[in-house]
Amino acid sequence: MTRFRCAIHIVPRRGILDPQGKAVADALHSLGFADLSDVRVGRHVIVETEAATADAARARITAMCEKLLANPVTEDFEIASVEHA
Amino acid sequence: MTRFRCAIHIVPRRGILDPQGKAVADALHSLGFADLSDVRVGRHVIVETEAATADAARARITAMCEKLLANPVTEDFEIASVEHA
Amino acid sequence: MKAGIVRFPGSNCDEDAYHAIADHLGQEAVYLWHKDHDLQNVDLVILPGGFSYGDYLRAGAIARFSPIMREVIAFAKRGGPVLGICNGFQIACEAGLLPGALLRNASLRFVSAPAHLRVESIATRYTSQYHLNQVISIPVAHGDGRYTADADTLARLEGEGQVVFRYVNGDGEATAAANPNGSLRNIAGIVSAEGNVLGMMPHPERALDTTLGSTDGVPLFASILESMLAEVKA
Amino acid sequence: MVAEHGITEFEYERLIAMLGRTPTFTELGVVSALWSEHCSYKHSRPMLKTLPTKAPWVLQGPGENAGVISVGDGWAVAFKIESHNHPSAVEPYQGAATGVGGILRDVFTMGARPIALLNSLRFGPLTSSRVRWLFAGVVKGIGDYGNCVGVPTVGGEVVFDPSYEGNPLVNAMCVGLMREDELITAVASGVGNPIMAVGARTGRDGIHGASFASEDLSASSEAKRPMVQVGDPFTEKLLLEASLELIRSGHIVAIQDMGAAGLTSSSAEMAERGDVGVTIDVTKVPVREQGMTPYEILLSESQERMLVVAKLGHEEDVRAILAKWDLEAAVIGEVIAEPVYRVTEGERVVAEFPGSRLVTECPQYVLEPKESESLKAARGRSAHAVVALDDERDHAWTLERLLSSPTIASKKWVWQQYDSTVRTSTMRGPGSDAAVVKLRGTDKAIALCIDGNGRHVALSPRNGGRAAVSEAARNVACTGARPMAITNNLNFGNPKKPEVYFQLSEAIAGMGEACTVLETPVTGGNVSLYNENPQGAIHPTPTIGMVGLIESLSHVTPSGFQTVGDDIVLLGD
Ligand SMILES: Nc1ncnc2c1ncn2[C@@H]1O[C@H](COP(=O)(O)OP(=O)(O)O)[C@@H](O)[C@H]1O
Repeated sequence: MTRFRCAIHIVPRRGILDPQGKAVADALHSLGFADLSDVRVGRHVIVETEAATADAARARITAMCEKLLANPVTEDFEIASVEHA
Repeated sequence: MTRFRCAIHIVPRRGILDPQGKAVADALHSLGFADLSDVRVGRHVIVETEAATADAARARITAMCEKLLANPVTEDFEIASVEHA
Repeated sequence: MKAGIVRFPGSNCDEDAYHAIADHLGQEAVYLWHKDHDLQNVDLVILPGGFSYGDYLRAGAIARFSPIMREVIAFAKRGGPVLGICNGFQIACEAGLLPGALLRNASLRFVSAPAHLRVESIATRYTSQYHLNQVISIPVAHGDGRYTADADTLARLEGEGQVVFRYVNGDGEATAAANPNGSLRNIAGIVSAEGNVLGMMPHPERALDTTLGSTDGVPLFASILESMLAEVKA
Repeated sequence: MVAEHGITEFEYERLIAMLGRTPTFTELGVVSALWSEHCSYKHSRPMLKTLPTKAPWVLQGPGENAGVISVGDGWAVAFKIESHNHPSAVEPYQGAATGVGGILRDVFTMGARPIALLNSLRFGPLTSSRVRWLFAGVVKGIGDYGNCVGVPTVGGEVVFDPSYEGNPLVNAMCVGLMREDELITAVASGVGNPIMAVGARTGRDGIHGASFASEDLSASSEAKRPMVQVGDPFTEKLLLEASLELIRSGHIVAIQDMGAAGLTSSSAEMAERGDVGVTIDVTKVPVREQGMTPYEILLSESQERMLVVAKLGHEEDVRAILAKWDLEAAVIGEVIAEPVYRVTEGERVVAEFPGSRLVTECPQYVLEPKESESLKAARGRSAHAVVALDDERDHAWTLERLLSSPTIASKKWVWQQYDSTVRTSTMRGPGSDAAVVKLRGTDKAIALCIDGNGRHVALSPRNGGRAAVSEAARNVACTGARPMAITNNLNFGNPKKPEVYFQLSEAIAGMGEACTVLETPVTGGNVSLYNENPQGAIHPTPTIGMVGLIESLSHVTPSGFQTVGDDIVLLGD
């Protein structure tokens, strides 16, 4: 078994209002960062887990996301990286 | 000028209590994902911005993080990617 | 009638729900511990408000996996009445007992205030004692109350009369200003297709006593009792 | 290194005399925390001793985690106020949140269930973006914590004034309800009884927070930011339930919050109160991180932790109650007969002090007060000498100006973020002169308010001290309540400045006079000194938290006009 360090992105699905993203965009605007568009704020989750292979780790993380970490009604998830810990 | 799509990770600094990470780790444990350690929950921010070069975009994003996006007291940030939008 | 109030770690309106049943309605109330599997033969399950597991991942997401929830879900599937208030509504959505999801308030701020609601349906076991389109005042207190569902679900909810309460102004109009959290179509409460599960963000258990303000929650609890009595008779 | 610990040469010599040797590094840390102003009240204690503290209804006066008064029929009310000014200045959200967490623990460690929260806030003018950031963060921090735990925030006050720029004041008050016979105190006793750490694990949070709270805020405070601790209201809620269950179980003899200066302060104070010795092994303390030194474990200010003295042989029962609430409990030490405070790392002794002298021999300072000439002159100025603006002839203009000034304007933006109706007992919530909270199971209610007026105290400290108490009493009385007792938070500047010391001594004297006349004894409070920023000291701001008793719900009186045609009468001189 190997330890893997996995990073997951969970973001509000397109079309769903993202007030946090909007608040950040507005705040950045008022700080003088003018030319921004499309700020989105989601969650970044880091999990360390044991698995035989990187693929097995990925499968495990996918299961975690489907079961708990992401809400299928409003969020999309993506496994950003799976690395040896 | 080019449009860049940038992804930022903002995570609770090491040593700082992360109640969210702990709650998620405990929940995953009781769902039968036994061998986890060290779950951390942070934010994943996506910003699109204009800049002359990727390096310039990166500098801009760094400034945004330092000024607004990350809480310098409790969080670390990392620019995960800077890509042509 | 015997009502069971689930206590999750972080529930904090459990005592209020208990008093609503025991003191105001004069019925039997028991607490159901989240780690148990026994529903103690209750006739009604209340998922109370609060911050189960701190709402740290998403409101209701972790509580939904509590051992007792397996029994609650089975009870609901058998047609048993389940009332989810505030965090209980969020848990019911996460558990799939109700469609949709409750997201962070559009203002990004917690909102604690009396809210005007319009009763959109009196054909439910929870609202039979109200008048249709009656405007009532019930407190809201939540940070994640923005009801969201996809377009098909919304159309179905509206078409089937599953939207039970809507945020309105004092004149009964569902305006943006009267919407405390940015819920789609000003939705404050919905009922399941079978009519046995009600989820609502406002707190009817906080509107039962003249000395505390509104008593507009009384008909809701009275409706529940009435429907139970009718079932017993039938 | 001694100076870095905020210990003066005089204090260091005293320490050496007490030990009969030079202190170890760990000992220096312990002393620096215990002898900080925040823990030791070294500049204020002599003055606080002059306050009236007794009445037949006072069950617990100053000296415990919270004061307790009887409200009749076997019911009692515990209440206390606490400041988190300095932490909130650097990290407003967490600073304010952990302030609420701390005051909740002070109340439920007495055996009382928290039933209401209040807060008193001071900020600079809202025209500054930094002030807006502080204001929004503090309000959100207070709201998120109390809302999550499920204790209604029923009242408070917010004032904006340039004197608080850079040094906001964040005072939080908690009120709890219990049966009189459930009162428990933080007095260690019973040689051989195990000492247990209960609740959250210990991390490297907020080390030296207590000494930090005892320094002037300066640019270098910014560099101290990593010390700020993070609140976990969910764990607090579990700890609340577990602690109340523990107290009622009969398995423990004492319980105390690990607040400022953490394990050090809680264990030393419990031992001193019980006049016993204690020994603690830091390797037994459940930690969140590897490699923590004894120094760090002793001084960590990780939140949501309690120190418990269990009855010998009842350790497993204690553990079982904590486990029910998904929390940990670990035996970390023992009450001993030998009058020493001893800390070991395994077998190795890392700190050892002779008995309770660590607490009792903390130096106390009585300084020479002197009124500031400029404030004296300001007081002498005639109000008629202030020239009226042309616009002021139009009273509507003036009224509009007044009503739109942030200090006077509605604070709805603030209290809409606080759950004020949870627990279904709030008869009068935010927006009233005083809040009224029903005591479930009785026909009684209590009236609560928190009041202070820094500008008045600045101009006339003694009158201002009196006025703060009288204002609170009027607010409470207006609801139909009899004022019963107060808690207070003394927010002042650097006491080593004679003019600040003058303000402090005069304001305390005035407060005491009013409390004597109104028969509202002081049952506890908190002192926050060194509220300064580069521009100078804040306005001296004692805040008074008052509890009144309403004997029958039928006595509850609303404020606000009721019916058209009613007469309006002005009462008083
Ligand atoms: N301004 C005050 N008026 C009356 N009593 C006070 C005041 N400030 C502090 N005290 C009392 O002195 C005691 C100091 O105890 P301590 O545990 O060090 O306080 P804290 O919990 O605030 O750190 C407390 O009992 C507190 O009630």
